[in-house]
Amino acid sequence: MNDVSIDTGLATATPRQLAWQRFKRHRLALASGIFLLLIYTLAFVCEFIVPYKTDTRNVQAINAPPMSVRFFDMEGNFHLRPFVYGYDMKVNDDTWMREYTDNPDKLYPLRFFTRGESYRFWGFFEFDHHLFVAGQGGYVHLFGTDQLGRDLFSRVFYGARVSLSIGVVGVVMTLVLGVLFGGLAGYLGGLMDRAVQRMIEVLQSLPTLPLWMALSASLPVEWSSIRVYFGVTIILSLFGWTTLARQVRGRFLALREEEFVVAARLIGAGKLRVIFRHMLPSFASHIITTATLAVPGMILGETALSFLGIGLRPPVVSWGVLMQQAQNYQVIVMTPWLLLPGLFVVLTVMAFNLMGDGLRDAADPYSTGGQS
Amino acid sequence: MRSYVVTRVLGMFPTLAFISLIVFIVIQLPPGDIVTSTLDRMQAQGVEVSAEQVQNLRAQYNLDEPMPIQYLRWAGGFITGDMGYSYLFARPVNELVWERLGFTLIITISALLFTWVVALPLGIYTAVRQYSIGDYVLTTIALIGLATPNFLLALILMYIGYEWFGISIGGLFSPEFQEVPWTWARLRDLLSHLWIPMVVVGLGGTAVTMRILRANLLDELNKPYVVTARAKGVRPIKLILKYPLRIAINPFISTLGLLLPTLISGEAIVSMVLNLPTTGPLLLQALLSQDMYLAGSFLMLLAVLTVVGMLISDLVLAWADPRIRYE
Amino acid sequence: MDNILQVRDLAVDFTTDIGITKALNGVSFDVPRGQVTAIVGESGSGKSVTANCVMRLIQPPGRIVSGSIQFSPSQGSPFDIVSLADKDPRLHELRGGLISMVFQEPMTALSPVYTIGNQVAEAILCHRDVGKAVAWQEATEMLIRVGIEDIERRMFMYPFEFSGGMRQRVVIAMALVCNPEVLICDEPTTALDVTIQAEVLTLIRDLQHELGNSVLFITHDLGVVAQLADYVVVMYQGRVLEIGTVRQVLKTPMHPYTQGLLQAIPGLARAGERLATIESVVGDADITTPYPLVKLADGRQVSLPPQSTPGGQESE
Amino acid sequence: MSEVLLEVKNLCKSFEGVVAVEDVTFDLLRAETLGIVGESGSGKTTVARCILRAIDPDTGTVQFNSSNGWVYLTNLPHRELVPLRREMQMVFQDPFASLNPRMTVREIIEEPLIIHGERSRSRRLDQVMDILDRVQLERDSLTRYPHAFSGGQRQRIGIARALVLRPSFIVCDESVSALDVSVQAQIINLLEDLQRELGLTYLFVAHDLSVVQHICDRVLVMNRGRVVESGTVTDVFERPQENYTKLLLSAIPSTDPDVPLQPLDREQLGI
Repeated sequence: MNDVSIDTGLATATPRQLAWQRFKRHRLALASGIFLLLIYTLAFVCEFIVPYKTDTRNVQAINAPPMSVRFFDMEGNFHLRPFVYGYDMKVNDDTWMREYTDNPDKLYPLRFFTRGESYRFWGFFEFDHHLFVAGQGGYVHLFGTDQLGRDLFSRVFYGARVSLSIGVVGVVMTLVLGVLFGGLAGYLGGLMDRAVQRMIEVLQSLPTLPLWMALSASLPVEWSSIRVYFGVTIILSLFGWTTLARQVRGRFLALREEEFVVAARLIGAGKLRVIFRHMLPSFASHIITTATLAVPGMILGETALSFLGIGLRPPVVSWGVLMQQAQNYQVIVMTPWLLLPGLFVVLTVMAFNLMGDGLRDAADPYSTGGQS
Repeated sequence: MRSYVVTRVLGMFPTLAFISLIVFIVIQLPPGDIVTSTLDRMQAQGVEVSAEQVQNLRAQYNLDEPMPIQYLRWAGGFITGDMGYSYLFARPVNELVWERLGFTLIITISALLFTWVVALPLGIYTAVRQYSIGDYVLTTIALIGLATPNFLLALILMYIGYEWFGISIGGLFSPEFQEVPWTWARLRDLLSHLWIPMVVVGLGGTAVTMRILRANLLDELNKPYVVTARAKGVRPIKLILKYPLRIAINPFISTLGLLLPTLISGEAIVSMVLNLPTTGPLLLQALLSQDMYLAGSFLMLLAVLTVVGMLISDLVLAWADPRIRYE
Repeated sequence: MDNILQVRDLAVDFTTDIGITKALNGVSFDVPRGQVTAIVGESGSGKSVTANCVMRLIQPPGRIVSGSIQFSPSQGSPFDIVSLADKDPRLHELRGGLISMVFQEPMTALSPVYTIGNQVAEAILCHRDVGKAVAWQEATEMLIRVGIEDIERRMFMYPFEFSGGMRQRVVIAMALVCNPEVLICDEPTTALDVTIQAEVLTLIRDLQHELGNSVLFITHDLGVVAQLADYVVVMYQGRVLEIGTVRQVLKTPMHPYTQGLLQAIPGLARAGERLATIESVVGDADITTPYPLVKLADGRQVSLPPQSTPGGQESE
Repeated sequence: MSEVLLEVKNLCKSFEGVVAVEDVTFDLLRAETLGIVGESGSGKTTVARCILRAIDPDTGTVQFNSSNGWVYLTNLPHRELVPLRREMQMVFQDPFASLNPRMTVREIIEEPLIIHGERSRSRRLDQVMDILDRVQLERDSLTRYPHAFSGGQRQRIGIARALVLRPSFIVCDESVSALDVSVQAQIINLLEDLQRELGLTYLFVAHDLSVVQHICDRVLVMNRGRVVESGTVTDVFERPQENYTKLLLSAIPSTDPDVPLQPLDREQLGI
């Protein structure tokens, strides 16, 4: 208790501003946050971002490798407008495989913010502008194509919309369950507390994936895509809430004894006021952190289930569904770019973990509050 | 200590009873049952089945009894070691389960050992050399390891194995050892195949464990008892090993139990990618064809495995931490 | 004169997010051999930092910027503790061997997972080439000496089975078991109840008389100072304000801060009156200015107000 | 003059089977300061918290002489306690933990007024300003958060929050024991000034005997949940009757080097 106040700049800063300052110091966490913001935005407007729809097939390019965007052509001439080369396909006589090379005669310039395939944005209104399309009747496949000639770049971003949203929707459900049960256990105590504790113990001692598998397998085949989507999300959150509930319960019990909470009760504050004005703000930051760290689990869960063929099913496109195409090593050896959705999974999950770490450090109001 | 062990062991049984109920409900969830799926198959082949035959079939599988009876029959059988009959394979579940469970256990335990052997020294290193280049490199690798779904890792290893070394990775045995009785040669063959699933399954856990250990150790490093020991003149390496590590390892032991469900989950999916003869692929098959006894027994056995694993980790923790032992 | 420790111009910085805090700002004082020297000050005065410097326990973000601590053991040549390399064998010999330390929190100063016997005997094994049996035997004797009863059983018990006062006795035994030349006590009784504090203080006083080692005692409690110390160093905001014998400092304090501190203590003598505060005593004067340290004829350092500096004395 | 404000009778409280307070009985007079001293685990804090119903006692009664006559605090449902909170408040020990870190000083001091139905913003602000002056805090403190203050300043904020409702009775639960001596002196002076100006009654819980000696009129000595001795400060401190009190007093180190510490022996006293 040093009897010297901190310099005035910090003195009037709100706890939230202080937390933001601390968060900004974590460069990696900040970068992750920006990355996530970017990829969520792209996924949100993916119809516009990508040149094709998920089921558009290019029969000239079956299992074609990724293209590179160029400014210099093969003669070394500079082009102001970036372009791609079309494919030159040849069937290998020994292996019967299609092999693609760049075709210098098919030079397709990229045109930006221009008309292409028409689509219904979020299924609502018809539109046909895209961020970029290939000009001169050509095609562009930045990530290559699959065995049906569908553009992987387009599918990855459509898949991002599904996979990323499943993470968030799942976490919201987890939050509801976790805060509800944790709060009830912490606030009511006694029998309720014991029941919830027992439930958590049982759920935590089950191997999740096999159980997810069993539950997913029970989703009726005839269900629509949207119902399967929510079915899978519910399954994922059904076993994920236990960690959060434990934390909420623990924080609840600890906070109930905090002096400032006792002080609030003693000035006559009612239960609701104590909970919402004094207790919830104190662990909201913890809840946000936990939620951030829980999103990756959801994304990984969806990916795993869909990969096994018991989660989301085509024609829905998600990262897991996309990975399903790369299930054995023959496919991977021939078309390794089909693993690209995996890269997005890894990057996203890493970003969530890093941001969660940064949030956790920033959440503690006194971590650099001026005491030793 | 003895009373702790007794209460802990006794407490396991209600948990298992609960779990069996959950498992039973889960496997009853899919619409239809083995009879309807058999009927579908028969009808697809053009065989007509009369209502009477259906009734007989149901009676034969005890599917006409009320649910609680079915549950008790299943659970009771489970306790006496009779896990029912797999319709899919037309064999008793017992025959199908044990060998596969054995392999699951081998992979899980070796992955656990791998996790510890790798995570322990690296976790200590990253904590003691906080913010060094080594810390950054290892922490980054751990982060990537944490973010990589293990089936993706398996796929990548397969790709690397084929592209760079020209070998096909997968299975637990070479073809010539696939269906022969156990010999030393077969065991060696198993070990030469085992390392890949071990690494793949264990890597995610290793990353988690390393991060937890690092965080725990950093928490402990400046605790008063460590300062006291340093002031007492305990030499640096012994100081770390004897004081903060001993305490940092305690929560770590209890996460060991929680690691098991994760490892078993990872094993299930990796086995499908690598085509290993373990419980995972069979469970999936059983689930898809609604072979209820087979799927239920697998789920239940995996659950028993984790509950026992958690019990062991709790007992080890009690042994390691006198504060628990003496309560 | 015979000083076992001579601290000169010690400066320590702590680098935090807000900026650099000068925890110590040119601290100089002596610890005479075989006597009890107390450093007294309020929180933030730097008294604990000073103690940690002597043991070289300052860890990042803290850093010893400058200064020296000359240590003169009864055998061997004197050396400067500050300039010892981290791997210098003398540093290891110093910690726990020549100088040992008792900390504030008896509840957390012992590892909860090892027995009392183990932790006390370890101190011996760290510094002397003796077998485990000998170490155990000597640990037992030391624990008896600090007043632990029922020793055969207690040696095998864990710290959490002991009360706070008992634990502090164990920590003291652990510190004394290698017969160090200097014992540093960092607020060893602050966390204890007043009755237990009295027992522990008596114990430290008796052991010091008996063993004759030098004691550096850190505290914020002037009562404790009065009962235990021969010499007193008054610290405030990283500086030494006043030095003198316990009677000089407590009965005829010269520095206004020390005067304020003494008058701020509540007690029956002034019941009903308003307590003096530092501000009311010091007024507008700058209390961070230390009085110059002066070496007296007998070699002791004391501080004197500027106007009364005796001519001819070599000032520090 | 010596009107009774509070009457505690046969108060008992156990936590999970461990007795914390056993059969505690005493009266508190208006405008006096009653101290409760004891070592850790003596039950002194539990008594204080039971009186304000921060904890519900097991048995026993607490009667309070409120502005509407005598009430039994112990029987009252929590809902009916709310209006009484205007008249009795608490100042806590830990100046760091007792203030909500997410509220500004203004929000902290204003909250009791809001709860007790003061609707006018300007009247609330006036009262907050007034109390701020009384506890000698700068007016520009209002928009700051607790993290910007030192321990002593925070304790002033805590006192302001307790006083803003103009209570007649304040429980000080180790309110100065976490403070440095120089800051402690300021807070003690402040508490005494406020008592004179506002006619406050204090129940002062502390383990530091010299603080109690300075500030209190009467004192209760507690040991293991029971009151072992009570009386005026002068009587208890100068002519202690009970062995436990003698033990406590003998353990205080004097700041005079010529008065040696000679603590009594627990076993010889038979405690």
